[in-house]
Amino acid sequence: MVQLTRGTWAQAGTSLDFKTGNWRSTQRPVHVHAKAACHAACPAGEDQQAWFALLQEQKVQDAWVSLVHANPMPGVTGRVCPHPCETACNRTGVDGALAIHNVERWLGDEAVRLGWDYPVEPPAANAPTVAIVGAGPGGISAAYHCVRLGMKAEIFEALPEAGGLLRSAIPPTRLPRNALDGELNRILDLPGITLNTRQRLGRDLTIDGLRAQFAAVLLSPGCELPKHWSVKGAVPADLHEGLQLLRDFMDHGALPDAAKGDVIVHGGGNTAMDICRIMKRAGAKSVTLITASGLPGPGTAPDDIINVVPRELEEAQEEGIEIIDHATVSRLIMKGSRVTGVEIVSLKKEAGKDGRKRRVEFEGTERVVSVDMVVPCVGEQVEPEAFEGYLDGAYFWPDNPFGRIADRVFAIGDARGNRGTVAAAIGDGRLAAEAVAAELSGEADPFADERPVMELDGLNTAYYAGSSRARVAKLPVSERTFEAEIEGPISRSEALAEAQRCLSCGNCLACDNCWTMCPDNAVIKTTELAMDGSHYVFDYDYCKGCGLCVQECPTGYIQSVPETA
Amino acid sequence: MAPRSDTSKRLSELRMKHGRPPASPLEPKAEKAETLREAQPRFRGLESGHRACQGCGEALAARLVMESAGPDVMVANATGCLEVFSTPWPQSAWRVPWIHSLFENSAAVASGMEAAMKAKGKNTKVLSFGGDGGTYDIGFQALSGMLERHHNVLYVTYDNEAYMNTGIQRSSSTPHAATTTTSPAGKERMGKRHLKKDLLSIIAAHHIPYAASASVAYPADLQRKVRYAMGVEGPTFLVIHSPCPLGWRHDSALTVEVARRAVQCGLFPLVELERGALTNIMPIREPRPVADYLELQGRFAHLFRKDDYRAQEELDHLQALADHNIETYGLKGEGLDPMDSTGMSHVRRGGPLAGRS
Amino acid sequence: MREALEGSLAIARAVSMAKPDVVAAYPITPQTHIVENISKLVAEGDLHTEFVSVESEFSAASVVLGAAAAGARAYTASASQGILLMSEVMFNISGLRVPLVMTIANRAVGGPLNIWNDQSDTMAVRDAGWIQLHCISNQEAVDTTLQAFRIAQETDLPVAVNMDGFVLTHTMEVIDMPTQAEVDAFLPPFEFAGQLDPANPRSMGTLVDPNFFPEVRHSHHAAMGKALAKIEEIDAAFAKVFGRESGGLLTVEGDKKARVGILAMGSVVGTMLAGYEDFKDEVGPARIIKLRSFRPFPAKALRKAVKGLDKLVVIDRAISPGMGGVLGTEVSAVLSTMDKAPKVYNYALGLGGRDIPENMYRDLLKLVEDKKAPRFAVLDADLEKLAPEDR
Amino acid sequence: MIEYRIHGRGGQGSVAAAYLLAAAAFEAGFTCQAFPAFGAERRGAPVMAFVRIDDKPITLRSQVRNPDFMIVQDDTLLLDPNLTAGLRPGGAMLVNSRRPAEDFAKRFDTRVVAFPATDLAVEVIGKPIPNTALLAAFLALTETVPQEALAAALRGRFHGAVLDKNLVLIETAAKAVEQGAWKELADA
Repeated sequence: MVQLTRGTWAQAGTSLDFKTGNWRSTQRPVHVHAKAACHAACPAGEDQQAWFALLQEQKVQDAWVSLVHANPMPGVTGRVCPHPCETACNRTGVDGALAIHNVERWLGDEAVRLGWDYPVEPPAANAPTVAIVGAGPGGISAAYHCVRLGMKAEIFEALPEAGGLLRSAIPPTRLPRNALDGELNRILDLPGITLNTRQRLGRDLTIDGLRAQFAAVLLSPGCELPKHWSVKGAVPADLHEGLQLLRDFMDHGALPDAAKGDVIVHGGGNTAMDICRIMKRAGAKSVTLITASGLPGPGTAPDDIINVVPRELEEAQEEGIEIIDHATVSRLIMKGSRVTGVEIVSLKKEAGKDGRKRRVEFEGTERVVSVDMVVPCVGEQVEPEAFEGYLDGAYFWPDNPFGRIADRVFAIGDARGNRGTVAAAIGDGRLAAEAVAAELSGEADPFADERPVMELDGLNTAYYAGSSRARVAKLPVSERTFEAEIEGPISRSEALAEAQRCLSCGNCLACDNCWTMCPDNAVIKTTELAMDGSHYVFDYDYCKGCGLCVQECPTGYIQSVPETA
Repeated sequence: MAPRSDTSKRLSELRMKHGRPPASPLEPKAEKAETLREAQPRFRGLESGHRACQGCGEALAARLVMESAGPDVMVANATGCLEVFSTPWPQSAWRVPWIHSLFENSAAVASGMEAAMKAKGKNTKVLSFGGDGGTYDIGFQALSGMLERHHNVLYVTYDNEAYMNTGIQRSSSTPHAATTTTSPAGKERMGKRHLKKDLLSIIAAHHIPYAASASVAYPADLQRKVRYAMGVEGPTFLVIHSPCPLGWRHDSALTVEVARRAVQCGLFPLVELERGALTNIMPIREPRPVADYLELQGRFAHLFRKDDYRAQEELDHLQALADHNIETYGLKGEGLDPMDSTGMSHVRRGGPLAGRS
Repeated sequence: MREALEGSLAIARAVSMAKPDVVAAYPITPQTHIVENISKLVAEGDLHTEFVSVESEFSAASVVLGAAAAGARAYTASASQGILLMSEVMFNISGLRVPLVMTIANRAVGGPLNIWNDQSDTMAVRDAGWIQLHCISNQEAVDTTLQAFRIAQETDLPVAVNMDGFVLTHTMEVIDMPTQAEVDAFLPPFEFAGQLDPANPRSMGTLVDPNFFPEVRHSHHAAMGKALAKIEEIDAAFAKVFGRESGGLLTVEGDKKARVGILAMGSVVGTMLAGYEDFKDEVGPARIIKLRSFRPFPAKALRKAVKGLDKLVVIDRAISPGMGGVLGTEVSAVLSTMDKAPKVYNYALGLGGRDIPENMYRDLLKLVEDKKAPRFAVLDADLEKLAPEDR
Repeated sequence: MIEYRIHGRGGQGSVAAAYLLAAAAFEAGFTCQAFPAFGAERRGAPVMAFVRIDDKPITLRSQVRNPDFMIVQDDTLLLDPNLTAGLRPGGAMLVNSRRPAEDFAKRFDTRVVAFPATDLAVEVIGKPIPNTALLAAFLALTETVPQEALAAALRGRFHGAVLDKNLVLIETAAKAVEQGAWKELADA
């Protein structure tokens, strides 16, 4: 029985006896760690938001450790990846995407420069060993992740050096060799990784042999064989396929004579872009890229944009490469077996009856240009030799995210038909290693991360200070050579400043907004991390479910869920 | 008169020096902290369990004020929502000495409390709280008297622009054209016919050391103003724009958003006045149209009726009033002030950006 | 020490000796001299107090409320319209059980405007829950003021000391003024257990719902009942120090065996006592009952005091239009439980400062001899001054 | 009990005169009572004040209707024929006037002493405030209260030059009238 006080004064803070939590009738706030859009878009599986968070706290090495948990080669991917993370970055819709690749590259370079240790332990002497075919980015990633997961890795590479297309098909202007070797060698030097060079599958090894000898076999052969190219049956006699041309140039430093004239490159990937620029730099009168995709712009659907590193496209245009988009070569005009001209027709991807997009050429848009050389760059496929029985057509088509194509056999990287980037190969390597590790310890395949993606409309952008993307110096066109890296580095202070631009989409910023703005004092701050990784807990005894914290959470980390009885 | 104790003197000096109250020896000690709630790194002057509506702007504002002002304070509180929802006997949400007397006398009661503190040689600062009804209207005389007599009291008015406690009746603080239960919109009327009283100018005319407006949308700014006022010896005045989801008819989650837009459109300018002179403003980088602010609120819904020619007229009128504020107070500022109505909101990992070096 | 002093000055000096921490002041005739004199004491450095010159009586009451709530001995004074303006706060002060003291320099309430003495003001706040004491002389006013501070803090109730405006406040007479040492011996320092205190931060003035409100009001009423004994006890304690009483709850003067009584409050009692001396031989003696405590109302003491009376004249200095005299009505109610209650004749006298002459004693006693004497009348009203339809 | 009525105009110090007279009586060992006819009169308007002196406590609070003595601070007040209403038969009136007392005695049918107190005040203290001079003269006439009591009352009210000048004034004024002329009346 409450006894009245004289004058009916009440004791301080006794309102705590009255639990307003039962006022919540429709919704309650919860912490939801959604996937940042960058993370969701990253083929390598990096959580950029997570390592940017560490950078925001000036923890540079921790950021790198967090990064290499997924991708052991940030110095490489920071240079060569078309960074879909930046395309996906929610900051694009505010004041420009974060310069993620620049910071990634800086972290990779810092690790090499300062000799930071990879977060791996030497595998046990009796640890299972995984055979890996191909020392390209997919194979290297797979080997690294095997070691990270406590296994040993033995790599078999056909060429005398590791690196795969990183070494053979990417010009040093994009990926200087010291940057590549710096990172690659550190990985190969990790205890538990053995590299066997000049070991070609089919010649020196067989898949079955490897299966018998090793705990698992990871196939990362890449795509070596150019796809067949012809225009309505016609093939020029002096055909030079783009990738081959690029490799030759990188090996010997020379191009065919015809490359001095007007050149048409037909295709739409980074190889096409590289060869265009090399030919132009090597003295071609003109270089024109014909691509069926579109150039980035308001009228272009995201899935229709030309699949190249955006800055490469920009640089190519700076260097005078002409680009004819939404077009294809519809006819070759031959003088004997030599090409003297091409007919070009406009096209676009249009949805058909079944809703699937297909290319539609528009009659009446044909035009003819005279050329001295046509270089097709329409992609490569797996050299089928030694993979009999595993290939499905030109590629591997595993039906699972881990690349499993047979018992203890996994396919990773470009050899999988729907890949095509270094980052995807690195991601494949990790997933395959994780699946192997699970399988070997008798567990089911790892769970896929199916958390929702935090989009821009889930954020409250009022809380973010406007700041423009870091400007990174580039070599002027006149100073660009075949060796010097075109894009410059960013400094530590620039990288840390860029990190401050990260919106922390879907993850707690520890900004105190919920704690500051709860009218009911029902958000409690913790000095230690709370169970859900934030610094706050909801006191549902008093939370009335007004939704203010949900609305004012900058990152979308607080979301409303229906209140249940 | 009793000699001032050493402790009081020390507190007073620190307060003058830092512009904010240092922790009082009376502050509940952390050693008692057995729960997370007790271990909170802030003074819980207005505790949970109060009975404010969901998303109450006034509760938020009062909580923020208490955090910055407490614990060495005592409060006189006018009748109104804040009083009713915080102290239904036998409970109280306050953790400072607090008294509610009447609707119109909180400034006078606070005057008496302050006189008592002076007489007893104590430095406990007295706060006086009232809503807009209790301040702009019925308690205005007592407030004016308190300011004129130069009592060392911080008066805070939680401005939710109508008599909410009695069920949303118009006050002299209700904005022009807003509907309330005593200024409904109809065939003959478009909500309140008169203007929102320019109270701050009247307060400023008392020539007091410090008067300011603040908004729940800008907690860091609000708390800075409270701390500044706490350090001033003499009467200080703070009007805090505190949205009322019930009376303004907006979603309870939008309290801060609504308040922010009020500032960003210029209808509720955030200014500081010392001795009656304008000394600081929160600039608005790019003023938003008033419609952005009004459209969130049911009390202005009649201004968005396409079939009524008067709607556009009143919208234009409110826009003109906002423009007038922007002009009068120079709210566009000069250059890019990071502490403008955009910058003040900014956060970064670990807390608000404002006030950090 | 005996001195010839104006009543207001004497009150100011008495208040000063009680060492109030806070005094709230607002001018209104005929109270003004009190706060003027206090402000002089402050200006001369004779009194150290926070002298708050408020902007209205409403704020005066609010200031003393706040001050006392914060643990300060607080005092204010007012009259008439001022009391009515304060009335909302007065209910609040008592309801929150805040002890403080106020002097009411009793004056009529307008309109029409009238600045002269009657007791309409204090009657208007009859139900405000304050202890209301009445004084017949400035000596009593001084003594009662000092007692009031002690009564207030020993009952947690506010005390209003009523003294007739002008008739006492502006009158110079001989007053035995206490010394500071005597006052210090009698009046302990201010204490209020319920005060606002940062070390024990309570919330005063909570919202009390129907589940508790009747109990709150009961306790207020019960506190008033207990205050009856307190008033007597403190008057006795005062007498121990000062050698004189102020009349407890009520005193019986004149001829204690008389069959006719006159009951009144305030200075008119003095005039009746003078009339008794001069006219008792002509119209007979009367028992004169001086009621000091109007709230709490000393029902039991009153029934004892009127025992044996056939007739009791109750002089009212206020009127409740449509009912009659306030005091008379209450006296009738209190006496109604007696077996042989005297007949009550209730006359309103001296409204708005109408002079009550000495021979009113004679007139009253003669009047009630008449069987047709009215039971209530505004006795000194000259109906000739009214239009016939307004009589 | 002796009852007095003092007539004057607002601003002439009639109430102060009443208080002084009472205070002087107190100094002389009497009980006393002095109060104004409470009003809202402003400067210049006719005002009254009352004094009672007795040797036992005074409880009576009514206005003085039948004064034993009257003091009139301004002879223009005597233009009112009802001014002396209630004055006891055999009472007396002291008038501040340059005119001979006979002028008034005849008209009001009472004992009158006239005395130019204002002139004297201007001469001695430099201000046209007649009240202390009148009081001194009055005390001299009645001899109920000794002059020294008035001096003591003045000392309780004034100090410095004002006091000194007033002390000179009352000494001078007391000599300006016939000592003890009304003693019998006062004793009666």
